[in-house]
Amino acid sequence: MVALISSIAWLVPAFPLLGFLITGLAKNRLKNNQAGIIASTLVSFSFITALFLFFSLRSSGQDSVTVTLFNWISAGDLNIPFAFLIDHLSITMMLIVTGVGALIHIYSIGYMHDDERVSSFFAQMNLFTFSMLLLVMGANYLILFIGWEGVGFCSYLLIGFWFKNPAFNYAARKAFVMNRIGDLGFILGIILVFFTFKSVSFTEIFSQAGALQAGAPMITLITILLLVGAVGKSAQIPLYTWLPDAMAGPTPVSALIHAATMVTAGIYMIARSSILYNLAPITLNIMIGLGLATAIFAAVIGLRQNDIKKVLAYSTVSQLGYMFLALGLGAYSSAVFHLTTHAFFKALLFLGAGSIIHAMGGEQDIRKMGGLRKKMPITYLTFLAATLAISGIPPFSGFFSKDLILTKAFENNPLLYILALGGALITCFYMFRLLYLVFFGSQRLSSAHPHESPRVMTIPLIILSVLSVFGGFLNIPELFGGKSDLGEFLHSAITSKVTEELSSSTEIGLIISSLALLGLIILMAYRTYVKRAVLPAADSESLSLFGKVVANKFYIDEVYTLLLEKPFGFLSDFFFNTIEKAVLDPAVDGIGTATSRLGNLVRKLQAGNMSFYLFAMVGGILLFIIFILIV
Amino acid sequence: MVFLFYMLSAIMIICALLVVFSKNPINNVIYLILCFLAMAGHYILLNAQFLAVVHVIVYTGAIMVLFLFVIMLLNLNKAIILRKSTVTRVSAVITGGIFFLVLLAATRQTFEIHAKYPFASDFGLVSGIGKVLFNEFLLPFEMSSILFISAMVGAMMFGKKDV
Amino acid sequence: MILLIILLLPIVTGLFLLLLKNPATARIIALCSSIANLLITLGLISTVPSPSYSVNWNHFMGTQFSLGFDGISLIMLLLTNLLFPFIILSGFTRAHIKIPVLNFLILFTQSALIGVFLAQNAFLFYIFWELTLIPVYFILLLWGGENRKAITLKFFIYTLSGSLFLLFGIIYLFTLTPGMHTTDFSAFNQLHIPAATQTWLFWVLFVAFAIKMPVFPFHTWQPSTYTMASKQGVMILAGVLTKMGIYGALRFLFPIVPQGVLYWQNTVITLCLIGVIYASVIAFRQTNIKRLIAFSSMAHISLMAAAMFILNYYSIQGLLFQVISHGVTIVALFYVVHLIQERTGTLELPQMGGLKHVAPNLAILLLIIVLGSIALPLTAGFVGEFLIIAGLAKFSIWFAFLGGTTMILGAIYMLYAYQRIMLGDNNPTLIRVKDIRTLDFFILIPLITLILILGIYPQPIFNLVEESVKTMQNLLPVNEVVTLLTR
Amino acid sequence: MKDISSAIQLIPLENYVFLSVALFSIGMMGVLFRRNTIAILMCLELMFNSVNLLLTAFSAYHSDPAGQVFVFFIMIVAAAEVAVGLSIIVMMKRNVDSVDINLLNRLKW
Repeated sequence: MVALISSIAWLVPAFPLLGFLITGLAKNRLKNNQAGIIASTLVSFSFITALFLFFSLRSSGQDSVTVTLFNWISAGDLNIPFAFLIDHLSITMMLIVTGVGALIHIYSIGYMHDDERVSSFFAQMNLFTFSMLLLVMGANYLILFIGWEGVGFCSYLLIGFWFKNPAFNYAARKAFVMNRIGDLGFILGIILVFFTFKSVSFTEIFSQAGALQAGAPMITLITILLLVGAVGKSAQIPLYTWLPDAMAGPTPVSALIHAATMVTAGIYMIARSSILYNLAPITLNIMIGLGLATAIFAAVIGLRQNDIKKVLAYSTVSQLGYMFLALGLGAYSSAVFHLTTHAFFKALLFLGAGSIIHAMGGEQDIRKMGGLRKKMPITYLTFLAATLAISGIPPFSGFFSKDLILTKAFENNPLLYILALGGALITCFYMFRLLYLVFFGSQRLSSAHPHESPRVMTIPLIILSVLSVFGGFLNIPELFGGKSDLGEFLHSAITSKVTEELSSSTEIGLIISSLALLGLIILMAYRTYVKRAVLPAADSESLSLFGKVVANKFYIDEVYTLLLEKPFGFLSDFFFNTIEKAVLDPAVDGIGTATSRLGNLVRKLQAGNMSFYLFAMVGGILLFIIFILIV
Repeated sequence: MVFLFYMLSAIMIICALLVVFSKNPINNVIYLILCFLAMAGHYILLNAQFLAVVHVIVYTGAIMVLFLFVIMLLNLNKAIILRKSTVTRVSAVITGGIFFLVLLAATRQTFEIHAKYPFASDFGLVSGIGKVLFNEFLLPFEMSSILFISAMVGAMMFGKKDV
Repeated sequence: MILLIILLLPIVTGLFLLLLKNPATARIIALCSSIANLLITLGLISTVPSPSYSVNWNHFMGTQFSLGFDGISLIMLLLTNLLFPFIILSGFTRAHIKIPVLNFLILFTQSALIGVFLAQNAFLFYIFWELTLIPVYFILLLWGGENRKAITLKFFIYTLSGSLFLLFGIIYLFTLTPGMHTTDFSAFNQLHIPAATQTWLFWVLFVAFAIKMPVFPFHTWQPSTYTMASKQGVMILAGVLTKMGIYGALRFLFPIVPQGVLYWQNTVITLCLIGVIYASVIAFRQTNIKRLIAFSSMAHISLMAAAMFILNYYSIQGLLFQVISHGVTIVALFYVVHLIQERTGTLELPQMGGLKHVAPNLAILLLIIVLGSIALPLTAGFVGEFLIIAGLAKFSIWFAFLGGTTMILGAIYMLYAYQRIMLGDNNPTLIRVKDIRTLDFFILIPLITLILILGIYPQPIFNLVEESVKTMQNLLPVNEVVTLLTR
Repeated sequence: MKDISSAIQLIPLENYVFLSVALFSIGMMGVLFRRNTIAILMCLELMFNSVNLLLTAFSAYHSDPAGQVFVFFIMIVAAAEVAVGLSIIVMMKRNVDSVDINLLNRLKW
């Protein structure tokens, strides 16, 4: 079995790579849907292979298999094989990436049908899938880093897919640069890992890590640097602003990259390094703070957004915040669980949003939608399922995963629980606000003729909604008679922190109270947006101060522009115009100028005036004699 | 006879100054000839009769005539006003004065030589010089003819119109 | 003997070209000669034992005409001979009456460069070092752009005056050698120079290399020269000539004045890192694409220089790898820039845009090269830069951080330039523009393939220099791992 | 003759030194003072002769005939010099129609 795994593991990333090469190189020869079909088929093959690997691994009885393809870098002590690590964590991620990826690819066939550069689109999507698979399958940090940068780059390409629009290009560049800021921290972290453990391979590092003392400064530094990378990639405070802007890309891109897979790479990486993080309590606390702050902050911003994709983007940021919170609490497998369910329901939400945008002819403003429930029943139902899931209504998947995190928070500190619950309530509110505004009421934009999307788009929606509804059953906690299957499954790859279990009565109490609050919130949203049919104010209208601040996303973008971009540009000008042109250049030229000035000066002595020469000669003789006399 | 020395010296210096300060080139030449004649007197005083004669013949007879000849040839006999700026002339005088003082200072040591070397000259006549000239200095003497030839050729070359 | 062939083949061919009237034949012959040279060089790699060549030359000065190589020379040699076919090939556009002369000058440069990298004798090294200036000067002067006279003169005098220090240093070392004085590197390497002398001798030797590389603040000749140089001129300059500085520093500083290096190490590394950030920041606001790339090249070279002065195993490996990678990337980049200039008729970024609509292939090729330049994994740039940053981190985590900022800043300005040139709405002025020609494929595809292959399988280069690096890293008297956190 | 010899013995050597130094300085002053090239040449002669006088004086006081032979040679050289110098002046007059030293300003090349 192990031999089989090692012999076919490379196929998983190879299929998308092949797809990339075919659709990329032959992009001018492929007709309308061919590129999409090729790409989707290959990603599906990849999914099937991953499934096969999953069952093989289960039946082999081994926890992990390392597949070495070749030696990538071998210089001195530094030995980096190009190797894949197939274990329970990576196989989970592979299944999510290829599974959700395949669905989104299929969906894209319909969504991108009319685009003239559809082949390029699928090529880039396949390249992304390939990079993401490298990321999750890599057996050492460097291979992970290849995928890490690769997905960042593909995200750059896909955000700027409609490159005619300079604003989109700017958004793409912003995403890439912000990711790169994180990547710098990440690569420094990797280098420190290497110098500490003399290896970058996961298995070797984690086997050595046990010998380290918890809280050692080196470990803290490493984990913080790795965290910086994760913060950049997973859009946490302070590097989150690129994610809402990244909605410039086509909607399937947002679903695949900016909801289901790439942004969760940071979570995956930290979960992967759980052993190191367990040794660094300071970093864990930082993560709790960051995650919680992001979760609430992004949710608050989400309350006032009117662009359907922006709402979802801030919701993604917020959900990622929950995952970070879980990571910070040491509940790594809960984070991965939430990651999984989030991949289902957020991809579904985005695809649904794509379906709506598709139907509305490109309109993304929720104030102009409305009453779509009747026109697009499938989209409505799937969207509803996803909304219920993200809000945490049982028995939808989001309930189980979020509840697990909330419980862990309560175990740690009730205050954390209250804050996290607050964030969840806000999430619930803005999601239902979105739902009501889009699907209920009457249609507000008369020019649009909404219609249900073609089957190629709705079938992925349906499959994903099924997953969103029942995804939670992957990991039913003991409270509900389950066995925490996913947690158990991941146990071999992730070392979660052991905490005191809450008594089941407390847990049930918490669940009931939170459910009651959720119901209240839904009712409130219903009263506001359906009964009273309140429309969010237009941007120009005056709002209360706080409302204005929230609607403008707390002016974070502006602050960044003011604090970073402007000074940077100023510095650049200063360096070039002042230091370069007024200091260094003149200094060098000055030597030349001084020489020629001196020449001009001396030239005057040499004017050819004979009597002057005679005088000079006499003067020279005089000096000479005087010199002799004196000496 | 001591008087003779001072008189000759005075004539020399006065003539030399006139050479410098008089404006007419002809006058310059005349004063210079006077100066050289006085110098010939000095040579006789120094018991160097041969030199005195040669001096008169070569300098006053040949060289100064050559000067005169050139001045006439170039029609420079009238006083041409070629004066340097006052500053230059003043500084020339000052420089000359300083030079005089410095040279005097430099020759300080000679002030005591006189005691060591009293006047003793008995070779100033043609025979005395000739013995030395044609014994020790024969080669330079012959070489000087080459110098003359080259000077002659040079002068002729310069004299040609289209060099 | 084979070394002599490598050294003389280009120049002899070049002289032969001068006799030819037909430009087309001339450049084909030039290309053939350069390819032959490349093949011989590739043959050298596997030749064991490595050949050398030596005759007595200038006896009273103790100078031998001795050629030889080690891993470091080999890397440089490989780079030179690898790039010159492409540089010659890039001149295959329009037949021009001056082409024999141009190709002669290019081949002359090649010979001189090979001489620099093969010389085993400091005096010989110096002669070749200066010899490179002559053809490059004429290439820049005759085929340069705006304001070429002043800029070329500045370039020439600047580098020349730097070299004079080097000459002084060589003569000084010459007088230090025992017995019959000699200028052989082997004799220089065995000198035990007092530490106090080394501290000043370091700068005497370093200035020439610092100007050539260039290291902040000796760089002022570079941006303007790159900006005005013709395509082949700038490809030679950026691709190979700057590497001479690195090579020279490796040859002279570390073996001969190790204590001087140790004394100035922090200063020089700081200067280099200032250069990295300074050049990157400046590049951000440049509107002229060539000047932008010039500053980006300076940032990369400065990082390489910093790695050189760290002098541990990783940094030297990374440096030597980056030498190849940077050479290939920058040559491809400048070639593409030339193509863009040909198509848009301008170098000013604000006037460009939308080229991708009419030249999609060019856009893709440029994007890959840009990725190589900003060190995306699986391109050659990443491997080198990763090792360099690792080397820096081994010395001090702060240095690694500062050096690593080039990853961020490079992404900012390179992507900005890429987007400015290629993306954006349709540009009405570009309607008649054609996508790239076959010739461009012949030049760019091999270079890009090289960038990718070296990124995916860099091992051959590492193996090539392994031994030299191991000798190199032991040169500094103290080379201990500094505790990472204390810095 | 004896008279002269005995009389001159009363005159110290210094006086000759003073005299020739004075003459030399005057000659040099003249060189600096005048613009007329011929006059400058004459001043040069003056300087020559002051040196001659000094040489003769020392020769006489040291009773060394070589000094006087040297004066003889100086005269030879002076004659040659004057011949060339005057021909230069003639040429100068012919070319620039002046004997002004300030017009000879091409020495800067």
